[in-house]
Amino acid sequence: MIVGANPCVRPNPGGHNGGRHIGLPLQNKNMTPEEVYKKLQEFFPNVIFEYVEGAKNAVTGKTTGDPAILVPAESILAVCEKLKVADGLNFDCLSNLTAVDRKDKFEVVYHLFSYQKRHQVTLKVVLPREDTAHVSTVETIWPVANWLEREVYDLFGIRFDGHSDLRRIMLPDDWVGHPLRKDYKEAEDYHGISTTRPPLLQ
Amino acid sequence: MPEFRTEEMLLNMGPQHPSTHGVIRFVVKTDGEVMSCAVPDVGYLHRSIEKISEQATYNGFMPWTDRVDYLAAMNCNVAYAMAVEKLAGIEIEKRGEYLRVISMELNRIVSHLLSVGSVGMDVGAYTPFIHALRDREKANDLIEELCGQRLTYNYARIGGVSFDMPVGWQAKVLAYLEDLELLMDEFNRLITGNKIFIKRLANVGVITPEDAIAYNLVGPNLRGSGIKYDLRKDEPYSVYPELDFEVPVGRGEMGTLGDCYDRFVVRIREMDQSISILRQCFAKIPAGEHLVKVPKKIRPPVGDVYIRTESTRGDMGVYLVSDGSDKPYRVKFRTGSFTAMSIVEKASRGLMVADLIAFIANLDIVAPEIDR
Amino acid sequence: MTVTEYFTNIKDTATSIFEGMTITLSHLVRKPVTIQYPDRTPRPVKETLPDRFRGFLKVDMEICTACLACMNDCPIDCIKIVTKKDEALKERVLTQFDIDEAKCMYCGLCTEPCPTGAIHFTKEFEGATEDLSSLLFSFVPENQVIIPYKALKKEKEETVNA
Amino acid sequence: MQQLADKLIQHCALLQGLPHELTYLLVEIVFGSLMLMLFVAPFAGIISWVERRVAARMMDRIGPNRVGPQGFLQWLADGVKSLLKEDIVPSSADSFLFRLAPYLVFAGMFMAFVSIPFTSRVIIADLNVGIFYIIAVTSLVVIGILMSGWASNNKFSLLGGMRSAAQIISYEIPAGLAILVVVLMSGSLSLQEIIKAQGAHPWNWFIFDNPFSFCSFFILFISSLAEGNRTPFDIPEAESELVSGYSTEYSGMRFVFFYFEEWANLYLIAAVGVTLFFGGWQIPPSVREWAVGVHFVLPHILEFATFFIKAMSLVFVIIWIRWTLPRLRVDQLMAMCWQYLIPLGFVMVLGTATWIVLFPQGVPLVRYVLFSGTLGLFGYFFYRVVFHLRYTKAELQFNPFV
Repeated sequence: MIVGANPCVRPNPGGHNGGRHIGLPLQNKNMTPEEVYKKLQEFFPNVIFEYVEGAKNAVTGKTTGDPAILVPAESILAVCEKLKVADGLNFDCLSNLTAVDRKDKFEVVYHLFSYQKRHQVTLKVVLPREDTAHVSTVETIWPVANWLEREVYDLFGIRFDGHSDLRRIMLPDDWVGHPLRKDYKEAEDYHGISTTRPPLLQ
Repeated sequence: MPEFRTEEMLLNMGPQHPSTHGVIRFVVKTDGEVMSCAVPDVGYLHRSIEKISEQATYNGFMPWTDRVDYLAAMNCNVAYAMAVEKLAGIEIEKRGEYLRVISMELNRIVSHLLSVGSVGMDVGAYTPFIHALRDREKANDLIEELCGQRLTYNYARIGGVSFDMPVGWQAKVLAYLEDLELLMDEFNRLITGNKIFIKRLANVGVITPEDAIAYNLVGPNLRGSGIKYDLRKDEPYSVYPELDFEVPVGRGEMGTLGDCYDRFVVRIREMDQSISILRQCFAKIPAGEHLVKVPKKIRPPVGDVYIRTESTRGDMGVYLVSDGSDKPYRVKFRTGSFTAMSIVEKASRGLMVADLIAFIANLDIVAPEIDR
Repeated sequence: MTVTEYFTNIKDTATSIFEGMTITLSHLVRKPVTIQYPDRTPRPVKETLPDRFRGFLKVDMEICTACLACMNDCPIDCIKIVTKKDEALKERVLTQFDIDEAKCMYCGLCTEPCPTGAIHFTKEFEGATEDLSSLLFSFVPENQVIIPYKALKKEKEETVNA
Repeated sequence: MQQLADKLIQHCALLQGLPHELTYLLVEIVFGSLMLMLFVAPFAGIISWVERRVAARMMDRIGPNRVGPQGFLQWLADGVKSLLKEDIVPSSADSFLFRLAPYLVFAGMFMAFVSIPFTSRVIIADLNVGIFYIIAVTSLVVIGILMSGWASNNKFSLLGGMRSAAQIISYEIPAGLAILVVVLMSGSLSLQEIIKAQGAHPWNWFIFDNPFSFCSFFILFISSLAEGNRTPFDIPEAESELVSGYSTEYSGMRFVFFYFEEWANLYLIAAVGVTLFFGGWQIPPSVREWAVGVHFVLPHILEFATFFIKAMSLVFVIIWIRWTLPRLRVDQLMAMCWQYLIPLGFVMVLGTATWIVLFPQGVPLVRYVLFSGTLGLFGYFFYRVVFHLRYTKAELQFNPFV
């Protein structure tokens, strides 16, 4: 009698009912990145996009890496807006935003995903490798970008124009340098605390 | 009636606080008990794992992936291994895949047990927490027998897993699962159906499905908001397509859809599914090699790959960039706790101080996973 | 709140508390699961550990081939092996084999490539110490040299000769 | 107590020279201190051990078992440790209030022991407003807690203090209403009179007198839990939210005072409950006659044992509840008080008054039905306990001392 009062006690036949599948089932979706690229070029005839093939295995020749679409820095906001709202694209989720220091340039990488259409695309923005490197924020489109961009700012020093709260997130506010840059040198100490330990191995 | 003039108080919760689940700080603006907002401050556990990856070899980086999410190290191991395998074009044998799934699902049980237990503890029920830990320890023992460690497993390898199952291990796990089902029933009777507990969680910290997607919540937090999306089912990897299981979602049973209770119940039910997956795996596991031969120095082609796996805290993304050398050029972990944390500021408005604790516990945040 | 809800709330609270209390009471007569480490365990804890347990590293110098595979595979460089050509013996000898167990993260990557299983884990896990340097394990005694194990080579030669 | 003092004055020449009031005061002080040292302090300590052991077993652990036999002397070790600890007063705290607060908390609890009956004769002061006095002096605890919360100059402490004040003051109302029910039935405020108005047999206790008094007990019990800051009403301490609430900044001996109060308070809650609803020290008349025949102290021992066992059972229940339930939120706590307990309390008072008017002699049948109903509930309870043990195929160990 009392067991009935507890909703969660097994057997729980209703466990998988309810809830909603957003969008279509797996099999009827999917726009390949190449199709997304073509669609984008249609939407923005004046912007020069570039489609980069994924990495290929030297022996088998099979594509193993992800293809990407290079987007000029100045049009990233407009492109993202379009990608989110345009019918058939519906990239409603910013899965990941990060950056790569290529030594001669910065790459800001956006991994977009659509719950409605179940497809995925990688956007890349190439920035000059300077301390003043900056790109427009996409926080207004996907709120999650707020934190992801703060992380990129903190670890790479790339600024995001229009960001509402561009502070360091991982490191203390008075930290010098951006650790994920390839030329970053760790300071000897932080506020007088040594960052190294004498090695035991001689 | 004249308006009372009240003063806002700034409460600094953490970095050392009993229930911030690691070293996290919340700057809480409260008016009495009601908060106007809680601003999370993370980074106290930043160990620059992504920077370390630039100096380690592909194989040598594996132990660090344990430290990304110490409660679900197996899932991180496998996620990283899958990224490298995908980029390098390595295919692993079925037995290796099954062993990975077995270890990941066992790890999911371990992680969820701690999560649901600590929700109980944070709302003041200590006994269920200890009971959950008791059951978790037994699972830890099993994992220890499989791979030699209780927390930092380092079990997956590029090309499979490091060890095959020990003799008699399968029977032990199956016996444990039998026990676990009964003990989870007891756990549910003790706490999940408790009226006070329901009252504490229902209608608290409601995250709408739209918000959940906008803030990129993943895993049980996303499903708690009623969105039926599980990478194991919807974008299956490894041997998940061969396994039959359900995806539990929140239904707003005790209050609003997407409240803390929904997220809690999703985890409880996911454990049931994991138990079922484990049983199927043991029934289906084929003979074969657990580890395929891979070159000693792995050199994936120049390029990048982004893979997503369903870790216990949801969608764990690994972004791997290779420059053709034997060391990763860049590895980025996109973790569930990081995005879950970013919604705290928005979702905590108007909650009470006690609710914040329940809310954070329910998002199943693991501090090292946020900071990496 | 309707009247029914009001009384349902009271009823639900009472029944769920009743149920909860039966469970906690039932635990009073159950066997505790506590292991009273370290002094009141039925068997020493070390004996209860599984075979694959990763405790301190140990090197069996008699079968070490000085191939340096463990040193090269260690992700945090906590193993240091030095070899030199000994003029008197006319062969390569080990002069140093140190493991910094304070730095070791017990990942097991060094044991996997070892051709003879010389480097292996023990079940020793009690590493608490007041002095970090006591966790530096040296397997070659000071001012001595050890000749690496060459059985594999020998066996090969023998099979070739045969 | 006065008789005792009078006797002393008669027999002791030295005391005859003193004014009588001074003698009374001396006797009170001596007895008060004796009670503190011989009963309350060890009792609070032992309760802390019991609580830890019970909690441990409910969690499948063992609990303290190293100091003394089965860890029984753990409380002494903890006490001595706390005594030797550094006494810290935060630099920005209000030093005077910070130091004063623990004593107020302690005094509020300890003063109530004055009118708690142990046997039919052993009571420090059988006040004719006994129960009223207890309600009054325990309110002192609120001031102490609020003071400690404020004086600590710590926001967590302040929140804890405010929560505590709101909680204790609110819950005094349903507690008062439930006590009113007993006062209505017994027609007296004196605790000894209230006990004497009940019988030795369970069905003669006030709790089984009528359905309203039955419910009143639960209202009183819940309210006392809240007043004693016990789970599920431990929101002023709430480790997971407020670190340790009002006692966050305290250390050493002052910290012990708070916990001393908490555990001694357990006995107080139980003793009041037993006095009001469970027949206090009443033993059956036949047993009493037999005992008087053996030795004149024996009935007192039996009475004390009866009272103590009843009180300890209630203490156990309080501990047991703590390790079962989660904690309420502050608004739910208030809602529970104002929406549920207080309206129900009024219904119980009115119901009891009506019952007394309708059946001045009581209804034996109702008493028997309530009593047997409770027994039935216990039966079902133990059926469920056995069910859980069987369901999880638990390994049993009945020995409480592992």
